[in-house]
Amino acid sequence: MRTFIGIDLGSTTTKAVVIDEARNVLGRGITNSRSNYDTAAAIAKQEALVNARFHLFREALSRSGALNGALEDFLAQLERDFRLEQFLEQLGDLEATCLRNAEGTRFGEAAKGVALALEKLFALLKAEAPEQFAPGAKRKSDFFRDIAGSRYLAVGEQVAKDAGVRYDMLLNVFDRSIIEVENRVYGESIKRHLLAALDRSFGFLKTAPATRDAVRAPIQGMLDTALEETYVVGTGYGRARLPFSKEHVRSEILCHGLGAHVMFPHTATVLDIGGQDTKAIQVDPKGIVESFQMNDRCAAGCGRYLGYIADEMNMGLHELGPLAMKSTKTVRINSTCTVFAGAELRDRLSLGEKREDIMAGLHRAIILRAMSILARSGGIRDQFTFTGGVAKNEAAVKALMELVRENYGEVTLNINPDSIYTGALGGATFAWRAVTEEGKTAEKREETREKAAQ
Amino acid sequence: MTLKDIVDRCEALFEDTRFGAVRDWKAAAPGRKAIGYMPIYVPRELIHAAGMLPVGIFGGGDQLEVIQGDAYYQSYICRIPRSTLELGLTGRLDCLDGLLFPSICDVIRNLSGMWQVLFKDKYVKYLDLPQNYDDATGGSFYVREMQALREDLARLAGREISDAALNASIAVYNENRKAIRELYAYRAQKPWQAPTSEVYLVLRAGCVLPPEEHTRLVRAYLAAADAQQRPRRDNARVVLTGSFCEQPPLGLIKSIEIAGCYVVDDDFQLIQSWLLDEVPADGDPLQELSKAFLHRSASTASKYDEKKADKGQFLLRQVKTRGAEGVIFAAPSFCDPALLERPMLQEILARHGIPYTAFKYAENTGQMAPIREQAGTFADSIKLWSAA
Amino acid sequence: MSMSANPSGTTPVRMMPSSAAPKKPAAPVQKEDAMWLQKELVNGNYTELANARQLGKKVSATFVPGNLNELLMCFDFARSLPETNALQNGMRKKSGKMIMDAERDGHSEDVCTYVKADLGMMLQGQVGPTGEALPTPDVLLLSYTGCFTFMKWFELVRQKYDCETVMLHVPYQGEGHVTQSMRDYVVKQLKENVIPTLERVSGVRFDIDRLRQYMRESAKAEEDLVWTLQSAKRKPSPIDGYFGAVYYIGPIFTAFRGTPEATKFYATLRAEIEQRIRDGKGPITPEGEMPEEKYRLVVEGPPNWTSFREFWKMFYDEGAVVVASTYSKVGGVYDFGFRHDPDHPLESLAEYCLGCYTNLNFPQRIDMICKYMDEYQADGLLINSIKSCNSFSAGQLLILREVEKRTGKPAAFIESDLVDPRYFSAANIKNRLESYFQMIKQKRTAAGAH
Amino acid sequence: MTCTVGIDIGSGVVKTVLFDGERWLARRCERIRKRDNLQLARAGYDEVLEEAGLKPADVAYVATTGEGENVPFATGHFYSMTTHARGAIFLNPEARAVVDIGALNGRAIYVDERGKVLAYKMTSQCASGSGQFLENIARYLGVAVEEIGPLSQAARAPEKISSICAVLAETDVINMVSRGIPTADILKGIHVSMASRLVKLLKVTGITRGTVLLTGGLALDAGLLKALQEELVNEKIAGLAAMNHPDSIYAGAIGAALWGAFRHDRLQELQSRAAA
Ligand SMILES: Nc1ncnc2c1ncn2[C@@H]1O[C@H](COP(=O)(O)OP(=O)(O)O)[C@@H](O)[C@H]1O
Ligand SMILES: Nc1ncnc2c1ncn2[C@@H]1O[C@H](COP(=O)(O)OP(=O)(O)O)[C@@H](O)[C@H]1O
Ligand code: SF4
Ligand code: SF4
Ligand code: SF4
Repeated sequence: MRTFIGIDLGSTTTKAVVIDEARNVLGRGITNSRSNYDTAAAIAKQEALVNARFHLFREALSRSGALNGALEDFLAQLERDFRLEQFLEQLGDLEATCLRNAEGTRFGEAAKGVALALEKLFALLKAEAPEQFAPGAKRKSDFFRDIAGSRYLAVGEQVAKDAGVRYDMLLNVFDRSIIEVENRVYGESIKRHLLAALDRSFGFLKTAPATRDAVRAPIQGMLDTALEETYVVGTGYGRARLPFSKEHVRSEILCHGLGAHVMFPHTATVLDIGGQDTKAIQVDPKGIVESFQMNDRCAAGCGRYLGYIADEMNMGLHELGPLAMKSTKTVRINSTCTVFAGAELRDRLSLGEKREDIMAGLHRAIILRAMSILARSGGIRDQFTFTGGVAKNEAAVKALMELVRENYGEVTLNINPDSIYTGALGGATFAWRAVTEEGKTAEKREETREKAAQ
Repeated sequence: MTLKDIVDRCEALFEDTRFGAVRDWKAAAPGRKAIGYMPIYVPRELIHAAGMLPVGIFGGGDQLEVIQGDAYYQSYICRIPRSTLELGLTGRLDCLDGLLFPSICDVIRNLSGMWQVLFKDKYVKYLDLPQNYDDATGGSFYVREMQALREDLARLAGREISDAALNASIAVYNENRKAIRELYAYRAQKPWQAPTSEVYLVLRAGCVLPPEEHTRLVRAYLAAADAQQRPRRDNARVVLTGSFCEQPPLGLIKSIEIAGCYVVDDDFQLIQSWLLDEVPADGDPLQELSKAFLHRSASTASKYDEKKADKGQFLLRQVKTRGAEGVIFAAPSFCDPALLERPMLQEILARHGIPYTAFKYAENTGQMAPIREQAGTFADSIKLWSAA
Repeated sequence: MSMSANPSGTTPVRMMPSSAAPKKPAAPVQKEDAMWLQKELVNGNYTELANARQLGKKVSATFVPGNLNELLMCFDFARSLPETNALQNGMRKKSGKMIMDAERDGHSEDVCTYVKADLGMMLQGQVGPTGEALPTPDVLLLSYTGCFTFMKWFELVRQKYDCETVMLHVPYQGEGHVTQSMRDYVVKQLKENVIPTLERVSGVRFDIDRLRQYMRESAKAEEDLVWTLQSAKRKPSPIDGYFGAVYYIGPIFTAFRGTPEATKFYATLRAEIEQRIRDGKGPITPEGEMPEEKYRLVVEGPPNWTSFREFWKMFYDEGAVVVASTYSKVGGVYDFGFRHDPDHPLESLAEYCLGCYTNLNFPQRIDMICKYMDEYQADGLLINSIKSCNSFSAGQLLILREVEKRTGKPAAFIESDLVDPRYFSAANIKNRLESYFQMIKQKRTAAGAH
Repeated sequence: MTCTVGIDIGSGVVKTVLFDGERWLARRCERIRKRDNLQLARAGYDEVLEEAGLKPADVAYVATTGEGENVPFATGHFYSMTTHARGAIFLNPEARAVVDIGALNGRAIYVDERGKVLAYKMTSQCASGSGQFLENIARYLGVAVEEIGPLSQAARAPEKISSICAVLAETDVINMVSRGIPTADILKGIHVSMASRLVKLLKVTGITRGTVLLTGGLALDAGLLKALQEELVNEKIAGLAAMNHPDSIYAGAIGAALWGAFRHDRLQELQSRAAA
């Protein structure tokens, strides 16, 4: 089937969205942006295509009615098992890379001890992996680097102590190995993982053999259907580095405007807070951008700020919002300089302020900056759509709602759970338009490159 | 009133970004008007003589959340214009019937035009100040500027402003200036009795109170402060300079004191002390005000020094007469006048062997650790080596 | 802010000759004339400055906005313009080091980089942009039209070199017009302070008829300059009113206004543009003819000098032409009728100073831009906000809002600096410009569709 | 004997030293790593006493420095530039300038032969040249702190970081990695940027000749030292020679202990004078 893909190469995350000819969203994929933009784009796209297949399974299975009623549970389990398969492969890869990196003279006499400790450590990690993907388990992040990293650090401290090697050494091996592993594209193993996951799920859910076949057939069918990448549009901060020609690249402003319009057709004002920039965009009823403003060269108060704070607090990004929601008192934070965020935090803590109150203050400070950029672009008009990674953060959303009400009265605020994909959705829509409205075809050169990446 | 009452009252006035005191004053009698002014070199006597309340606007401090103001200013421009705009755009300055912008820098100058665009129904005046100090040239230009202001204010007030009324106002402000001079002299003598964080607040109350009341308040503070014995610390005596326009947060002033410095002279909100002595209250009032500005006013980075030899003389005099051991240059970030002036003054201090240190702030600076470290090291070096 | 006669830096010649369309070999002679003249003017000035001491000439320094070139010529000064030196050093990529040196000498990172580039040049031994040493000025004529930083700048120079300084305080048009009181004040200062000081320093007696004669020349050149800048009202525009205009305003904004050479330069320039119009050509760029005019813009704010070429390229690569700019008015606003008037020499000098772009108040600046948007049929306004320059930058975002509101045309905002290479982020600016152009295009397609 | 303790609470590390006059008795150095710095200070204090076999009553003066203004058992506090200056003179009596690179700010201090601070300058708010930044980038590049120096020294074509902002500089680095710039060249690039800032600070203090001693944790980073030495040559201030000392990280704590002793004597003297 023909698909249209948008890839948004952001400063912190890379997102991809796949849509079909009827402009239905088939799949979404995300990965952290990394040093190699090609890889990041390839991985995000691959994730989106995997996600699209799950979407197609759902459609096929609900048509066949093989699971009547248990479909959602089954698919959720299948997805978890699929992730687990992926995770285990990457973990194995990481182990091999770590061992290789621990060799040689770098650690001198300690090298042996480090290797032993690593084996011990990875055995533990593998053993606990299924637990992390069990139903209801909470993960710190969706990215391998973060999941594996946080467990590695947690388990590693004890292992190091027991093995009598320096914890620093284990950290060091991890730091240098993770980059190699996360830059690997596991395209060829998807099918294998899916089939393995299917067996796992059947086992876990104790599916009856007859049902197994009824389920396996449509899934196998879908796996064999080719997803044709009819047209790809790239956008985002790193778009200039995408291996696309100019024809296939759109400014992220246009993509965010259009994406928000597609999600919420009555959108007039769009706020996007990404990793390194904050954008305020005004769109007309057709999704066409009328004006936009971005933060100036200072990166204060953007998403990365939360990243620094999370590092400083030794927490996951997902956890910041919930902590701030516990606040009972407002602490005013004036500087949103990302670099000094940690210092400000320590300063406040030493003055006896509570962590949750400081966190709430930090979130408000970010949103205050965003409010200024919105005001710069012409203010907030009804309806107002909040997109970008920070829209996932409930404390940021709360602060935004308060400030919008204080400054503009009642305004409809749209937030889509998939708001981080807004730019990519806009890109995919542009791709669709290019083919269906402008009659364009993808360029040969690019097609072959895309294939190679797959 | 006890010392605490006075300081608390001043602090409440200082923290009130809605200018309740001004609103109350206007509500007390029908038809009263208030005219705001931005930093330094404003002949408040004219406003007072028109029967109006002069109100000093020094930005929003560190408690005001600035949204709209930031929408109009890039990150490399100082804070005071943006928080002032915020005050205006959020209706906090509705109690003012007009706003004066004296000529001290490009930022304030441009703000005057922005005010004209954004607040079309308010009286706005850009008050040019001569950089030529000849009575017949710069002086007559300044008198004409003041005359234009006088006529505008008369129109607003619906009555003429007579010379007699002006002279009476000059006398009122002479009293106020005198009280403030006494306060500064007292602090220089016993800085532990009148900490700068308090003196600052008392001074700041003068921005929103009628001058007569403020004079009484200053005197009351002086009496109360002197009546209470406070511990004297082993602190270094410093002159603080560069803060004539955008004001540092109170926490910063406190931090300097905590770090071991007694501020014995400063140029905070200079409007309160820019005229150095009495203005004759029995002559041609505009001429006298002009002469006072041209020949007997505090110098700042916004005023031209006619000769190389004039540069820094005012600061040197402050150091000498107040018995200071060093100078702290505390200027607002991105303040071109203060920051361009600084190297010249430093060179002169160095020539006279007067130690100095320098840092920048913003009215909403939240992090005091670097400030304490720099002020503290400065105090340490003066203290540890003073006897050596 | 200021101007240069030759901002193309070290390779000025590539500029104008490229206008010579390969197919029409007859035209280039005149164009090379203009170029040759301009280059000769600039180099001649630096040589004159370098040799001023030997020639027994006194040296003056003054600023571009509100410069009293005709008056200074009456006293035979060799004329230096520190802003021009700074920008020339910027284009030759020398300013970064000078700024760092000034900062090491105690200057704040926050303040105007023109000042720091100038002071940094002094610290490096006063070697000018062309490699010739510049003399210490004998007099600093401090007319601080439109900017307070000028005042500090010359105080700093005086502190270092102990030069004689003479202040000409030009009041600001706070209420949007020039009053008699302002005019009187400026004229009085000219008579009582400026002229006597210049006489004393130069040893030359003031001759008002000489002044009148220079002003007659000025007015002629001004006429041709205005014609050239206004030629951009045509579609397609034969010139670029920002990047290109920087070359055109060079002589008249600096040491040449009032000289017959300048008059000749502008006559030659005009003839050239007339030819371009006859040939139906668009502006020339460093890479040759501009193929198609896709976007017409008005620009507010000075350009960036350290990456001038790269910056310009971002425009012509996308087919964007600047049809009018406020920067091409910093050294004098002539397009609303003002000309130097030999019949009222001192009053006319006062009028000139009072009318410079940065001496206008905000309502005036906004009116002027809206007028340009309309008369030059622009698609939008672009603001290049300069970190250094409060005089331009403080409040530009209000200009943006108001112009958008009044004209209904989209505006965009980018940031850079004049001569500090640290503040030119090419990726950042390109990103915004691309988004802006794509937005205009999208709007246009949408408008065409209904 | 006059025993004094100096405690330097940094943003990354707590350093504690015990002195008897000018004689070094014990030392402790503990990374904070999200722990409570006041508790670490207390632990360090207890440990140095234990090592020297002393009781709290034997200590004449406990001096804090750094972020230690709130240590309840301290006798007095000195500000960090005061203490680094004194500590540097103790470690190397030739030192006339001290460059201290902490986790967030860099400082240049001009001192005389007695450790008196003549002038100083700190980096301002916007700083990508901080220790923290270097550490973040090293982690991103997969390099251990100890390896930074040797790697940087092996660089061939250092890639300069132009951004003034650490966030944007981080992106610069990511771009460099994607362009295939070797790790060594990136690290050296950061070192060069930091060195250029530090030399700028030094120049502002007005010093022109003598020994510059690096203090603080980054003093041990040989790559930074080398970059600094090169930058001094580049900037033609050959009169300054930069070096470090194996105990550089303790400079602040040492200075605190020594100033503590000085103040102790002074106070005693005043007391006896008051008694008389
Ligand atoms: N679950 C989450 N909770 C809170 N913040 C998040 C979450 N996920 C992402 N973010 C924030 O979103 C930012 C990335 O947003 P994104 O729109 O992807 O930016 P970019 O396009 O610049 O990469 C991160 O810096 C992070 O602060
Ligand atoms: N051998 C080393 N090489 C490079 N950096 C080091 C080394 N040892 C410690 N550091 C760095 O020194 C820093 C701590 O220095 P310190 O001066 O104690 O800072 P602070 O006083 O701010 O805690 C840490 O950020 C650490 O990364
Ligand atoms: S260091 Fe902080 S203040 Fe400076 S540009 Fe970066 S985020 Fe902004
Ligand atoms: S702080 Fe300085 S630059 Fe800002 S408005 Fe005041 S004088 Fe002008
Ligand atoms: S502030 Fe602007 S006008 Fe003034 S000297 Fe600097 S660049 Fe020129």
